[in-house]
Amino acid sequence: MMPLIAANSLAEYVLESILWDFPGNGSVAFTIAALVHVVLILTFFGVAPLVFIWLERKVAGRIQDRLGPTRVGGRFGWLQTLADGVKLIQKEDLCPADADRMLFRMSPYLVFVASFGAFIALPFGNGFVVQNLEVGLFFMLALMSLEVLGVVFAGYSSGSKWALFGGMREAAQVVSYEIPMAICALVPVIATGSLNLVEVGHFQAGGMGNWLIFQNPFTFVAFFVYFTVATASVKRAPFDLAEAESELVAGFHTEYSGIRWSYFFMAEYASMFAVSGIAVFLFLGGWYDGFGIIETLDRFVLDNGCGWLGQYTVNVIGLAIFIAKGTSLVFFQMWVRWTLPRLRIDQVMMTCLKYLLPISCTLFLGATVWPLFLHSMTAGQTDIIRAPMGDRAYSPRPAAVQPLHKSHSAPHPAPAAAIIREGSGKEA
Amino acid sequence: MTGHQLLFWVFAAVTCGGAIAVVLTQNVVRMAFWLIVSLGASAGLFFLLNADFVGTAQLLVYVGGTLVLLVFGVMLTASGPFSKMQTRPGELFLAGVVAILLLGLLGSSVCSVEWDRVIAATNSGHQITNQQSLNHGFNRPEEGNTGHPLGMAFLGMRPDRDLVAGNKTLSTGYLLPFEIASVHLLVVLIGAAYLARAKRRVHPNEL
Amino acid sequence: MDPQTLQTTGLTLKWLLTIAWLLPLLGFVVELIGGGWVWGRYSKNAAYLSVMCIVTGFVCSFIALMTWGNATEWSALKDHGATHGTSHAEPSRHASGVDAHGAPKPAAEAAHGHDDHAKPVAKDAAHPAHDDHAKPAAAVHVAADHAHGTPHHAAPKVVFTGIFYRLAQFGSLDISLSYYIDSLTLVMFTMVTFIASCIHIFAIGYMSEELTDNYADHQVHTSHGHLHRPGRFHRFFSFLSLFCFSMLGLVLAGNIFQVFIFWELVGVCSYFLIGFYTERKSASNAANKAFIMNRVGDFGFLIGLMIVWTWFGNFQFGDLPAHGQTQPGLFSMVRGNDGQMKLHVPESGQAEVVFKNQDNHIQTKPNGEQRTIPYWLLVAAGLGVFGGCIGKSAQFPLQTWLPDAMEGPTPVSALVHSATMVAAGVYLVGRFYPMFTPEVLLVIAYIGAITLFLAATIAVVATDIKKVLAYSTISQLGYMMLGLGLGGWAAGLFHLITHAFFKSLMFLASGSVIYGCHHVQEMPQMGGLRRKMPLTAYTMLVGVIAIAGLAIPYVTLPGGEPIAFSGYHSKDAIVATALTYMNLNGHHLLFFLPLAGAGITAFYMFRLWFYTFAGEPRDKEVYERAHESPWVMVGPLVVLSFFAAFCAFGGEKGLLFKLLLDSEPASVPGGYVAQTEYLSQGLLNLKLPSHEAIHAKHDRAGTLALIMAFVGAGCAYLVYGVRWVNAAEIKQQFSGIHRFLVNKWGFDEFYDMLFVKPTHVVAGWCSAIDRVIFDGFLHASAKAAVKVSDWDRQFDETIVDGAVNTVGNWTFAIGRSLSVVQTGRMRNYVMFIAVGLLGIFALLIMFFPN
Amino acid sequence: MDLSSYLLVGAVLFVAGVVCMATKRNGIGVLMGVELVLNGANINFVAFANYTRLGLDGQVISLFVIVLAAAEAAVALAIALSFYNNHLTIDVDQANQLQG
Repeated sequence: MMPLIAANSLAEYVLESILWDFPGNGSVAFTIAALVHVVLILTFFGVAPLVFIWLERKVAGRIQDRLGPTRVGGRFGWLQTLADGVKLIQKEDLCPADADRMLFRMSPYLVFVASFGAFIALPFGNGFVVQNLEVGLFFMLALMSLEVLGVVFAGYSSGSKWALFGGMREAAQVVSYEIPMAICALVPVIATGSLNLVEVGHFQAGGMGNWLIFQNPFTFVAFFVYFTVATASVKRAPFDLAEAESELVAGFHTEYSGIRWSYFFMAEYASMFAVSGIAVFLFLGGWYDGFGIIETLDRFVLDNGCGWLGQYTVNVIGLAIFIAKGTSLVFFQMWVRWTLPRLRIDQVMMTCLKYLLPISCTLFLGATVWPLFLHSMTAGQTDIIRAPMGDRAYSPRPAAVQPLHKSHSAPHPAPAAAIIREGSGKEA
Repeated sequence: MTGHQLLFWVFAAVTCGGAIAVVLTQNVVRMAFWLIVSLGASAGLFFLLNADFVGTAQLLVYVGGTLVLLVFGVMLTASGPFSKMQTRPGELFLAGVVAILLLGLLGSSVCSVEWDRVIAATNSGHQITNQQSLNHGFNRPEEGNTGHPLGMAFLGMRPDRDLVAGNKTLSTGYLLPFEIASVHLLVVLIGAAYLARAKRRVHPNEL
Repeated sequence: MDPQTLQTTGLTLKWLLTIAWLLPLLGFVVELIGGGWVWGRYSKNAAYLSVMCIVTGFVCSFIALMTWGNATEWSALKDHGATHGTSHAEPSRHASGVDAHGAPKPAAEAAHGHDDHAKPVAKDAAHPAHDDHAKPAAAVHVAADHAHGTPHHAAPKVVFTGIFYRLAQFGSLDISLSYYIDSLTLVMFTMVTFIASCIHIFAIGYMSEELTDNYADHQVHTSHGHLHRPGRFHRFFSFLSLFCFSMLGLVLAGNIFQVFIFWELVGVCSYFLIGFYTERKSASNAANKAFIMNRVGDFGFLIGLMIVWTWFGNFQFGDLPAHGQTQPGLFSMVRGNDGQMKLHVPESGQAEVVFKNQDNHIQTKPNGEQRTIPYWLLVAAGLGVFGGCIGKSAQFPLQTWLPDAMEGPTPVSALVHSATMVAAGVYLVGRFYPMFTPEVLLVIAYIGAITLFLAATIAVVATDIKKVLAYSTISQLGYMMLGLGLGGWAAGLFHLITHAFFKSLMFLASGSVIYGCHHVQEMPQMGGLRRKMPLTAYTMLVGVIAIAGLAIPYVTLPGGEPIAFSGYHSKDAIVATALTYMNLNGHHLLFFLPLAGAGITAFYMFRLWFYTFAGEPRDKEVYERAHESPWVMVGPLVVLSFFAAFCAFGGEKGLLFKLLLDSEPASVPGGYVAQTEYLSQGLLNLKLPSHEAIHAKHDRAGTLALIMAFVGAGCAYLVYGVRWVNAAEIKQQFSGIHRFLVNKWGFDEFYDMLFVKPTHVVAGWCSAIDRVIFDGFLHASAKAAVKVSDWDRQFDETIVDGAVNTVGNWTFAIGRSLSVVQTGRMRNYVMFIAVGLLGIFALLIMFFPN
Repeated sequence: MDLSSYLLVGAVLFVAGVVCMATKRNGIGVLMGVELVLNGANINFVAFANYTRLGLDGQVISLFVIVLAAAEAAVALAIALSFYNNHLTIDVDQANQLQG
């Protein structure tokens, strides 16, 4: 039996190092691991928006040539967001008379759960993942797509025209932008052959040149397309039509107040980080620094038998690197928000359907053809199938243990049919 | 009670409760909400059944795509305030009786089958062993993480069948159905766009 | 002649004659295509091609004749010349009896020397010198020589026979394209191709009026005046070519079946050509008449063929190698190579003819019995085949088609009625001669005699120039048949050849006259034309003299030859045969009819010439417009007149007669002796004259015939030349006879009364039966059927329809009541499905509890 | 957990879907019933795939069901919109032109 909330990595650490002689079966260990993860993620989920909202204010202020928060919690206003949060919790939980009360109350939770759930599959570093799903990327995209339902319900149930308009805009926009987003996400997936974000991360070990953004021309373009689309799908400016305060007061959350309102914002900032995290893993090398430091440390830990603690330390460094990258992308989104004006809804839709969708499809096609092109251009020196999928289909190895370093140029040119035959031959 | 059992009961309760709520609710938007709850929980059941890819697909396609469309439809076809679409009590009663009978029939059918024997009968003898599948980098279906095997199956290869020792024949996988489904989706896309396209309605007073 | 030479000669002859035969066919095809599509309708190319084909055929035939002569070292001429020359050289000894000739053979002596009919002759004893030293080689069969067997007479009769292509073979029966070449074939080929060449050339001129797309036919009247139609020049020549092909095929044929095929082809070609002016009612009627009357004769032919097939199982004339041994032909089977039939009279029953093989041995069945044919069946077969000849050669009683056939263009008349079609009948009698029994020969002789007299008398009163020639032709054909029937085989065929020359000459001359007079054919409108068209007139005069058989009596050329044209010799031979026959057998008519015919012939022929060419013109208009024909027409006349005069030069010592004599069947020369077996069967007691006997009577017969001819010619001169007696007065005087003759002895009326009217009466009866009985029955049954179907309708409407309607109403009512379930509401259907599912399971649980 | 538990969940979803189809007069509601029925079938497929030795077939088929259900939903919604445009209501009981 495989529990839902248990990771290959952290649960293994718990099992193998701390609790390996713990009385009873593994379910207790898994439960402990799950609880740890829940706490960790909830904490992150709670803390990160605080930081991001503060950051947003500061960035907005700096860009608008002002200071932003300066008082609460010290000189830089560290605790401004926290103070806001306390204020929001204290506020009365209002519900309009015409609202559908049940849906009105449930919608923020739906948004929150969807956004929160996405982090189950997002690795924060080597081993720092709640559930190392083989379809991790797919899972994240799926859960984040649920967010829009909450928004739509919120808009509908508010009993307000502004809210309804906002909700409908949100629905149209997000449903449209999900498509190019998924396609763009598939471009690096073609290069790696895996939807498992941990594997994708491992794939990019060994320097900045191995980052997937530099894998081929299409992934390079795909990164920018992806980032644009991701910005739109988390309804960040200049695509924030759902809460266009100049037209719709506040869009879908016009009628919300207090803690329910803050859920929407926590979800929004979490989603910003989630899509940024996906971008980091798909294009920007995951937890690797790009200069070989992590790899060197890994090698060092392996060679000198530093045990799980050494490994853990290295992983924590990787986690820091990943969070730094993700935060940088979030910062970039903020930067864009305060730089560019908001588009009209027709422009938003046109951008998606007339430009981004064809571009992403072209990139997808190009990425599929690229290995063949490269194969023919280099006279067979490169492999058609050079992804982990082909690699794994060809060379028998334990699936559970991930290699620390993946050789980029593993010469395994055999096509799929030959793979099977040779595999079964070895079996015999 | 193991974790699996606990999770199963939670998910099963939410699934069934959501479904029943869909039936009992009269407001269409709430029906949609309960449907989301029910389907999402059934995605959880899929995860419990080690079908993580199916569960994810359920979430992405069904919940994230289809239901958004449904909600869209609900909002586009909102009826006027005076038109009540109440079902007659007699019909409701009849439906309830039929539902109970049908449930009893299905439940008794499920319970009267000795599933162990049935499962044993399905053992074809050509089962890939755990070590074999691991050697080839695939998990057995019952072990979850079926993304890769499913992908291979859609590309026309069945690792769980073809990699069995001594098996000389290659299965064809699901390439053809996959392609047919793809074309079907395209056709449906065009057809739906055609059906739902904006038509200028001619009012009698405009003539 | 060694076998090697024989074989080579045979092959050469075969291919030469085949080329001569097939060239006209090629010409026909090319002309048909070329005239229709390539050259266009109004090109003379068809004529040129046609002439080229036939002239080439003539050249081939002539070369073949020369080849044959060289290969046989002209033995035919030398030997016969030696034999018969003496008899001619000593005319004074004719009366002294045949014994003086000293025929060395006992059988011949017996036959010639004794008038005792009852004297038996042992046939097999007649072959002391039988020699078969020339064995057949490949397709060449050399029969043994005929029964003379003199020591110096060593050359055998040479016959080349073989098969081109075997269509089918059933046992001994060959259905094949084969050939049979002897001197008769060669002579016929040469004659036919030569005369046809002349006629073709003549026709170029005569038919030139057809070279227009607007030919005016003055004899066809339509509502818009004369008929105008496109010319049919190429069609005419292509039919001529096809005709020549058919005739040559008939002559070359090696079996009686093939003869029949070409016989019919000739018939159909004559149909086309006689009906050439198809818009003329008379022409198409004449074509139909010719065709139908020929079919009457062909019916007899078919019966003969069936008898031959049934009893002989063989159609081949000559012996052929088959299956490693020689398959005897019809002639060998009937007569062996000694020329005698072997009769066998069983204890009780009819006489039978025993089959022989080529070595004169008796054929036996596998069970040892002799193979035989009843004698009467052989007679019937002979009569049947001769029936065909009657039709084809226009003999009594089927002669009426020939004068009508003058509706065809004159070159056609010349070709059909001199050298080819009518000659075919005579040729076939000659070719099939060994199969004829004496009874058949007697019938042939009588038919010939009657025909010749009858036609001659009609010719006397005919005024149409071509009709006169037509009756003359019938009459002359009667002479030929008579000669053949009397046993003068060579004499009959001799007359065939000579007649072909002078009759074609006269026809062409008459054509020239018609052409010159712009299609005036009636002699009463002519007269004095010799001044306008002298060449035509004098060439015609040559022909007239030739056919009349005039000669200068008692004046001979240095070689002992009488000064005479061809007709004298040939007719002389026939009359001599007739005289001899009469002396042997009685049957006086067979001599006096041809004798009278000779006089009448001279009369009407000179009448024709005087009427046309002599005296003053009777119709000024015709005379003014008359003119001599162009050279392309007159040239053939000149050529033909030369041959008409001199082709029979030398008479029976001459080249032509000897050539023919070489092919004479073995049974003929020695005469034929009646046998006791015949008599015991009540058969006719007939003797055929031998050569020697005929020679003996020759001078007397010749003198009589010459006298008759002079009388006839003189009468004609008196009546029509100097007009000493007015012809009209004679006509008035003998108006009854005249009318009788003008009505052609009433044959057409007779046939009308005998066949047409009874047919009409019978048809009337049949029609009445049809109307009253059959129609009545049909009407009654139809009414009954209507009645029955009326009942059926009642049944249908009440019971069947009622049942169907009832069922339909029930169904409708049930459906109407059930349609309540069809609510049209989707939800209800879902509920129905669910309830139905539950119901099914309920039933399952109820009936299958486990 | 054993197989029959999952099958029972599927049965409940199925029955709920059928009843939904049979009672809802709103066209979209009927559509939701269809989705429930399909999902009940999907649970059965996946459960069989997991508990028997039939391999991936169940999962593959359930994937096809999901895909085709999406297509079906798209077409059905288009029909519903068209229906609404023509009848100005979404009440499926108004669509009884085929009443016998």
